[in-house]
Amino acid sequence: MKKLINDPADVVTESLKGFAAAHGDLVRINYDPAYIVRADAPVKGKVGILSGGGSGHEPMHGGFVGMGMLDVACPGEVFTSPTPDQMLEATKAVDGGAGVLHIVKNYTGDILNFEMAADLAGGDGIQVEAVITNDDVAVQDSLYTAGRRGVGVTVLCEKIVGAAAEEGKDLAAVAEVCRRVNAEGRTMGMALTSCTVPAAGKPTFELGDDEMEIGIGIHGEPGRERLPVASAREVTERLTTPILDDLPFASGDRVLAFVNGMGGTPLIELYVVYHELMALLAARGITVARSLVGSYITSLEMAGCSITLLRLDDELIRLWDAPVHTAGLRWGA
Amino acid sequence: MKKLINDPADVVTESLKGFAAAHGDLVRINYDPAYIVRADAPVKGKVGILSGGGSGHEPMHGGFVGMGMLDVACPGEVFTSPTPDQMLEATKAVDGGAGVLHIVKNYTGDILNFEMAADLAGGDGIQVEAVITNDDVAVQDSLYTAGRRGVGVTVLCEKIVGAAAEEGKDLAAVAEVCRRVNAEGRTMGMALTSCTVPAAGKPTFELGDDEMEIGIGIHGEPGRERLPVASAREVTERLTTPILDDLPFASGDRVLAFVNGMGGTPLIELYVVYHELMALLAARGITVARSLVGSYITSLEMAGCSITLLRLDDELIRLWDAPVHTAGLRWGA
Amino acid sequence: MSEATHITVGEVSAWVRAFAVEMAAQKEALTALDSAIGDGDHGINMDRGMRAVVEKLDTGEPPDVAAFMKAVGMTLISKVGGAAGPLYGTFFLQFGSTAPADDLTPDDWAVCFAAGVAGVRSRGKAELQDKTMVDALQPAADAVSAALGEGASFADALARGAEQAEEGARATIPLVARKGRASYLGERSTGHQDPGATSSALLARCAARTWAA
Amino acid sequence: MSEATHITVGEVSAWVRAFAVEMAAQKEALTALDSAIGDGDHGINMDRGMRAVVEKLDTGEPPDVAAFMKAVGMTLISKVGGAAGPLYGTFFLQFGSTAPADDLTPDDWAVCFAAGVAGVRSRGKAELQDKTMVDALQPAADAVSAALGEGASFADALARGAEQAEEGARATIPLVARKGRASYLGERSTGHQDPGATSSALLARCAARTWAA
Ligand SMILES: Nc1ncnc2c1ncn2[C@@H]1O[C@H](COP(=O)(O)OP(=O)(O)O)[C@@H](O)[C@H]1O
Ligand SMILES: Nc1ncnc2c1ncn2[C@@H]1O[C@H](COP(=O)(O)OP(=O)(O)O)[C@@H](O)[C@H]1O
Ligand SMILES: [Mg+2]
Ligand SMILES: [Mg+2]
Ligand SMILES: [Mg+2]
Ligand SMILES: [Mg+2]
Repeated sequence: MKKLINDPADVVTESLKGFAAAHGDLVRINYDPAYIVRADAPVKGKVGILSGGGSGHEPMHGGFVGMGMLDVACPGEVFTSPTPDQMLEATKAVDGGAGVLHIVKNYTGDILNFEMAADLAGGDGIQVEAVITNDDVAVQDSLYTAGRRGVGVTVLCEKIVGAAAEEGKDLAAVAEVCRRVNAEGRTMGMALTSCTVPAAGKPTFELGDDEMEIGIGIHGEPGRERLPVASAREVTERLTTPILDDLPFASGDRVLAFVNGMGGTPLIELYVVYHELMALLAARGITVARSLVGSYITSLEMAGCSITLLRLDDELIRLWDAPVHTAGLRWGA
Repeated sequence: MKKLINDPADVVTESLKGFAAAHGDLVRINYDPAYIVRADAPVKGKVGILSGGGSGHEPMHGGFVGMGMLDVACPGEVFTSPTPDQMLEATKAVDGGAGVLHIVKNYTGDILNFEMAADLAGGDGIQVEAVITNDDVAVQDSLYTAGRRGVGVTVLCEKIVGAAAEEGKDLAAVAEVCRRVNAEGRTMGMALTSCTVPAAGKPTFELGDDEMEIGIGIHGEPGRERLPVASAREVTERLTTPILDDLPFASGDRVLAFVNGMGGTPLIELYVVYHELMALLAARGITVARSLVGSYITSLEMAGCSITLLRLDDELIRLWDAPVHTAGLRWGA
Repeated sequence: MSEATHITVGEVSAWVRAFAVEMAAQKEALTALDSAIGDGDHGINMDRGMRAVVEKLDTGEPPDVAAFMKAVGMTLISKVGGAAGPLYGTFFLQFGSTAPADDLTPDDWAVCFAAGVAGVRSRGKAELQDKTMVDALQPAADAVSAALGEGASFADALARGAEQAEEGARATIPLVARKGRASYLGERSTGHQDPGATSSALLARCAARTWAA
Repeated sequence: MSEATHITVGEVSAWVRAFAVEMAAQKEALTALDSAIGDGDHGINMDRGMRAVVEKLDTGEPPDVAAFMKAVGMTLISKVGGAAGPLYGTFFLQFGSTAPADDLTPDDWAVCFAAGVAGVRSRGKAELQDKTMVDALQPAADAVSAALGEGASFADALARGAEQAEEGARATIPLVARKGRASYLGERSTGHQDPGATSSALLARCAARTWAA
């Protein structure tokens, strides 16, 4: 295992400390239980926005804490959901009296821990609503699975919902926006290489020099199919077609196109994929109204990418464009 | 070679097209000769800022084109300096009547091509000044070498000089600021893995599973020494000590601390390195006034990092904090 | 009716500590099972959690079974994360909140254990045959109550419970997972024993050992 | 004095085209040399550049040597990049701007070639023994003028020039590089022949072949 770390057991805490040192103007960090909270929290009268999950997906979620996005993020161990006590303390830290929205990626562990946290918070008289993101079209959604995983759309939810909260929308309205973003967005990802959980010390899955994995999650879960490596054109096509067919996206739709790097893939390649995506969308008569290209929801050092499409309306565009000031996303401020 | 590309011969152009599609609000791209120019160029009466070099270092340089930073960037083939005709056309495109500054990384190829471009531009009656960055302490600077390579400080120069130009400083003053930033900054880098030039198809150098290369450049040039992989603590110490001793940085200095990823290293690791760097600087009584953590000057998909320290004064801090709006760096706008 | 043995908090503590020892011993084995159909951390998670439980208990054991089991549950919930944390946490919490103030009779124990299982099921919404820990816990609960109902000794009842739990865990091998991470694999989840069911069978086995005649 | 042969633009074109063929043939070999002490692209750069030159010439050749060599130089400068682009480009530009309006005499050719070498040296600031193309080009220029001065035929003079260039290229092997990327290696640059000196020796050899008696 080649990583710039010390003891694998300390990587999450040491990385948090580095983050705190670099972004002390934006956030405060509590270490036990661990959460990264907006420096000016709680914001009186504003709905608090909380998200969290396993670590290893940086900049998500801690890098999205700040004005116009998250009020607080709960980091778990690498690829392990955080715990209810963390979420409870974090919820208390950002309750400005208007209640707190929990944005939860759909994994059994995350769901169960967030449910318990919501129960506990309710017990403490804090109004909590939870919205689950489940945008991964690689997983068939049926009664016989834990359902689709929450992936790329989570980043877009956090930005858009954060803006809705800044506008002063109430908890119900903010949760409604979050559900809409999740409902209008779809994602699919692929890997050129596996990733190595520091505590495990070896790659989560083995992939040959000439193989790629299509339909992966963000924890090195095995994907939908393993194929010989292919051109950016073919890869983009394989990721985009299931997305387009699933919603389905139609000619005339306006979308936000998000090409995300998995952690080990450089920008030069992500823009090649974005170029291919533009061609596919143009051919379908879909208008790209907004875009995001970069590594925002990652899987440690995995090489690969995911593509997310979100159907936009005027309100979502306005909320996307609203000012945001976080370590990972910043504009208008 | 595992990359999200099509024909290796097309990677630079296709990536540029993707970049143009994603950032059409910020830049225009000319393909023959290739340059990425601010959408509103030339800015009347403002000194134009031009930089360029081989591709494969994204977001540098194209990702730094926009208000408050570069007016234009010239991308060469991967790891090959651009050509004088490119630079000449780019220089003409951004001359707002106040002359154009060329920021040149110190590599023979870059120097020679920029020199010819300056001659040509002079011939066309455009006032051009060139400033060379050479901040890499891994290379001994002597009459018997081509001198130190230009690396991390180049990013900081482009930001700070861009702000100086926006302030309305004239060409001589802007060039002076650029020389000062280069004089006050030092960098050293390391690699955990090599990188693969698409046209070559195989890694530029071989590195064992238990080896790392200290003192690398940004083109996969071999470094100063090859060592067994070590902890983030030891790596940070090996990179920082030569930097501190070289300027030298002294107790009481205020610095900008820049931890840069080489392309394949995720943020979670860069923040661990940043945490170690903070401890080293605190021990020396050096104050970190500003920081930058992320992958800004890369070497394709290489895993590794570089550390840059820049000694700051009030003017440099003011210029660093000034608004910037580019694809790669954005604040205050 | 089974004879009225008195089950003390000390015995319950011995059971929980035995489970902690077992989780440390089976850490690699459980993680290997989870690598096949999950994300390869079940043994790591359970060991991390039970270590924390023992540390907590070593700072002073709660006086009664109710408080004791609630402390165990809360510790697991706050230290484990993932799916197993809340599920095992809920099991112990429910066991504790169902326990009477003073010592337990075997019937009390069976009722508490069944309450714990019910808690896991309502928390995780898993049915039998979904290839989860429920496939080990439910048979154990049913077997213990049935045995006590037939007048078996507490020791014998727990022995039967452990056998049924192990049988249930083995029976998860051919199943297609319908809950948890393993469900992402669909058909590919068959042919592997469920890690959570395996750890749950060990919990039942530890009880049988603790109260063996 | 050498006899007054007339060197036509057609012959100069044959020389340049022969060099293009040679660069294509030696692409891998030159790149291998550059991999050892540089960044492994010299053969790729030279081949890319000379291909562009031939494409340009095929669209119509300039009428005189001066215009012809300037076109070659400008094409290399705009297509190659790196260190070799401006250096070889300067060589051809200087050769062209030194050439007389009409055909060349051998002495003219020697003067033009020397001017090209001088251009490379002032552009790259390299001294002899710095382990660069200058170590092949300068000996070639000197040998040709000397030979012509001694009354040798143009063909013989070029043959001597080629020999000296090859000798100079081989002599770069033990040298420590003081210019270009190779200089970053310091002592580790010894034991390898300089790629640029190698391509320059091929340029001289192509001239000798073109005007062989
Ligand atoms: N909905 C559920 N109900 C009951 N048990 C479940 C459920 N989901 C998962 N499990 C159990 O949890 C085990 C996995 O635990 P663990 O690996 O520690 O958590 P994670 O899956 O979050 O990594 C599975 O083997 C299964 O027995
Ligand atoms: N300053 C210089 N003067 C003369 N020749 C030089 C100089 N620097 C480099 N060279 C020549 O250029 C060659 C390398 O060319 P090339 O590999 O195409 O460019 P780059 O080094 O930019 O990749 C070297 O082998 C050397 O002969
Ligand atoms: Mg897990
Ligand atoms: Mg080169
Ligand atoms: Mg697991
Ligand atoms: Mg080279």
